[in-house]
Amino acid sequence: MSDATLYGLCGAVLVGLGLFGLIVHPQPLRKILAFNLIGGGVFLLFGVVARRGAAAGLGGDPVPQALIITGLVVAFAATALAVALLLRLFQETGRTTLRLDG
Amino acid sequence: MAFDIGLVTLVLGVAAWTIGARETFAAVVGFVAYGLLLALVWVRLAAPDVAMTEAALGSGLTGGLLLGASTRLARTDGPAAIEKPSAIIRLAAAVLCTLVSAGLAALVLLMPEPAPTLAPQVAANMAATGLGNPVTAVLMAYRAIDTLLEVVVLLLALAGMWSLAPDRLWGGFPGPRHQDDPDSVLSFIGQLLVPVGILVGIHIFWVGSVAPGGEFQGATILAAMGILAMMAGLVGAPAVSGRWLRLVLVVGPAVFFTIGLAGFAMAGGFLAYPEAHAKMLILMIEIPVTLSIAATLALLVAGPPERTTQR
Amino acid sequence: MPSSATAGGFLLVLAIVLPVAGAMLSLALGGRHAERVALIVMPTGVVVATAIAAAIWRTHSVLQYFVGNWDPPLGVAFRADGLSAVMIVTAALLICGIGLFARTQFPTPRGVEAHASLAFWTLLLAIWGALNAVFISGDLFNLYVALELLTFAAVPLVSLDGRAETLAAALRYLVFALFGSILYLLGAVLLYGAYGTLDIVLLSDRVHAEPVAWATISLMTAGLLAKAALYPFHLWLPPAHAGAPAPASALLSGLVVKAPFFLVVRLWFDVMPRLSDREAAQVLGILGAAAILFGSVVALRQARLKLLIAYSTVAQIGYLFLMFPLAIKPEMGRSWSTTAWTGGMLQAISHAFAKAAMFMAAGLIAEALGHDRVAGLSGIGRALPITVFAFGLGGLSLMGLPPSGGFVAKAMLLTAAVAEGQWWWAAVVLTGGLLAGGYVFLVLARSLTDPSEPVTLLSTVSPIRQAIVVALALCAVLLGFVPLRPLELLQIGRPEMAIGGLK
Amino acid sequence: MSLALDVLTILSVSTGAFFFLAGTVGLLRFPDALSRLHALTKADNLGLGLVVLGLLFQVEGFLAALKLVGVWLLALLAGATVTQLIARIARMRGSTM
Repeated sequence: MSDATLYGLCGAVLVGLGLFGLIVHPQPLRKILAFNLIGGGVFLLFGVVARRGAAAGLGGDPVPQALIITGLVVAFAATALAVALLLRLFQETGRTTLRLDG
Repeated sequence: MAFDIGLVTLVLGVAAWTIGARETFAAVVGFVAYGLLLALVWVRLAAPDVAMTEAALGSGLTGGLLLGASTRLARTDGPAAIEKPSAIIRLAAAVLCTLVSAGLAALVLLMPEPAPTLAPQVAANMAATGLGNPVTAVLMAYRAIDTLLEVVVLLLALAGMWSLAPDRLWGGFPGPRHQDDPDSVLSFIGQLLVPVGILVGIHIFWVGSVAPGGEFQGATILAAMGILAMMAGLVGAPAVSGRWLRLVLVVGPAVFFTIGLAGFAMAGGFLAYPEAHAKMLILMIEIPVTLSIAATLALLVAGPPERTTQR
Repeated sequence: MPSSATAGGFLLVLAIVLPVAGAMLSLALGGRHAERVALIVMPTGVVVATAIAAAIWRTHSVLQYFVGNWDPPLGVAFRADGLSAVMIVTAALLICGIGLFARTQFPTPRGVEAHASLAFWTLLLAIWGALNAVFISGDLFNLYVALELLTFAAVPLVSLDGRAETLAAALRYLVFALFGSILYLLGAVLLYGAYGTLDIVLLSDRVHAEPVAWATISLMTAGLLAKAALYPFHLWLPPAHAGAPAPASALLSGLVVKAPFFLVVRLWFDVMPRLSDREAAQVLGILGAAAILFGSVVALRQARLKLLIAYSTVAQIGYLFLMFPLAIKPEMGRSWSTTAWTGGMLQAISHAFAKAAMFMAAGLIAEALGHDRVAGLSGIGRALPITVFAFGLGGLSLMGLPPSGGFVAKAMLLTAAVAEGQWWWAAVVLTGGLLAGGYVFLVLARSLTDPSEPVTLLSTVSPIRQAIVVALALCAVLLGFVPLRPLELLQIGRPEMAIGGLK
Repeated sequence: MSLALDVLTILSVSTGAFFFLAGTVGLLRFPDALSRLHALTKADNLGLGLVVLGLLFQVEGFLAALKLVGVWLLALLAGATVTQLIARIARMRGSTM
């Protein structure tokens, strides 16, 4: 098994772990955290794709690497917006629940 | 290989801790460590540009943002625990997620050999961009439209965040007040570190055309310095309705659009650069874009306006 | 599809650059200028949209543009087929209508900057740019960025008034949308890993029926369904769409949820036509049917008008997904496939107009009465006859009664279902129509009853705003009269669909 | 010559790693916040210093060496500041954390 494959398997597990957190944690902040964890796993899988594509004297395929950077920035923007919404909700209600009845 | 196995074990362990930790604050600390370990993974995967972005943005700024939120929300940990789903749901979720991981793992093992790659095409066209860093060439030339839209995405996230402020606070200053005790250690380190950090940020940006680095990594460091300066009370957060602030935020995308449209006249296409001037044009875009991204990132961490007076 | 950029391709660049640059300019100038920028961009955008449709209609081929002159797979291609053109024109018309309607609701007082106004005008233009990008981008990662742009512009619209329940609705919407994005991205990553490109046309040549392709289409479809609020991912939609200010509701319900649906269509019919098989399509159809029945029944039981309309959106989204089991690989040949496909797309367009009109009519009623309780609507039909008339016209399309775009759309789905021997979908279409009739008549009947005490309106309702609502509702009706030529436009660049359907 | 440098590097980095280990053990075993911080910062600063020293034998060029030393100095500065901040909070709360 190559190094890249090892990290690919790591990415696969990370996605599952994050998904579990997203489903079972009721607190929105933990959901945001889990979302970032999944993001890490997905980007890692993309990184493995890049590494496997090493050619032409480059250590990895630069296209996925560039897309990962774009993805990281977008994920940060998403996190920032979600956190701001959550904090505003907390300011208004003193609670952070997302349940429809609550 | 032994190192890689150890690293993977650590990453997975920290990730499991992040999900399993009882307190949100502890989970966030775990997440920061997770990001730093991932940065190491990126180095192992021969992606230094990504490693820098992950360390600065994925772990650093995101971590700071979440740490701030978790301390503000610390009181909600207790009530939320009551809402925890039942054991059956948790078991079902565990089964589902195991299946997802297993499926993805199978796909990883099934990936085609030899792997498809665009690396030769990227390398073959590098001369036309005048750049030495292939990742920057993808971001600024081949797929510049992604980068342009992404800068807009960041700004819109900021506009959306600001729109959360109640009307009475509009035009006010983001984030809570920070004390400005001139003798405090934070103020000291701010004065010492901010100039150094700004230099490092500019350096990382500047080498991006030939070596690992670039506008996103540089801008993140600049943003971190801005946040540090605000936390240390060296500078106040700017009012969200300030004309200069708006100008700084928009100058990056504005120049990007302008040079992109000028491409119609110069090189016969949107976001096309004439070969002789490609490097200079890309730099002309990158400088204001770095400035705009840095300001946007810092303000995204600072949050929506929360007070109408600076002090 | 052509292998190089086509004349007129620059129009596609303009379709994205114009609104996005407008949004940036609004944010930079702020204050009163935000609205002015929007008012300049709106007519210009309509001209660009019309020019794109005309260019495609004239040449009978796909418009294509390679950004930066870099060919795919290295670069990103913009492509507009007939379907893109129809969606772009729909978006342009609706955005203008919504923008004009919103002028009195989001005014900018002289001197001070009102945050809701600045946000609304900036986000309106950003949503427009993002929608156009979704409709024409030919690269799956570029589409991801466009989808995120759309999400970040749409979510804050929900909570513009800052009330606690809208903040919660916006946060729930964001969590669902982000979950959807990450699944979509995961699919894109796996596709690149397997085939080395993210370009839609190149992928359609390279994708084979193999595990990775099955996994990606499932992941991406699931992610997009979460964003499109198809049952059972609909939980976020009603509070978000009902809680937003009326023009924002119109925008969200009419256009924003259509973008992920559009991408599902792209994915199933253009990226992986060889893969989409009948059994998988049945699943989408079943979810659609569940959405129709569930959404309609719950809508009947709503006490508030805006929530009723929002649940009706849940139901109407269901119709969009009925086209999948009917249009994919029909045993009876390609003509029924085309009928079902056209019916599905026509449903998307006519629902956009009808629902936007209904949400804005509900907004006018709520402004005039100070509430939107269905039980308290007595006499509003006499006080605001034009508004209630517009609401009824929109309802016509939802029920699928002639004359309306909704009627033609549902009739096409019905015909295809019967002709292909899949009569159960026909039963769902008919039941859904009856239920829609139920909730629309519930509102109309209540507004036409004589009130126990005379209705006092809190404010006068501007005739211009009423006219805009009627105009949009009329668009939905008119779609039922002029189907032939525009429907031909829908088919441009689409021979592979029919062929793919036969393989 | 290069063998001698390699030996120096191995010695230095190994000692550095030992200090990291000692610091981590201290973090886990010491009873209260202040002594934990004490163990952590002392050992880690020294550990990082030794690792940097070890790597200095391997670098080519003055600039790279300068960068390495810069890393150490910045880490020292950040470590000292954070320690100070945590210690202050610990004192204010009067808790053992």
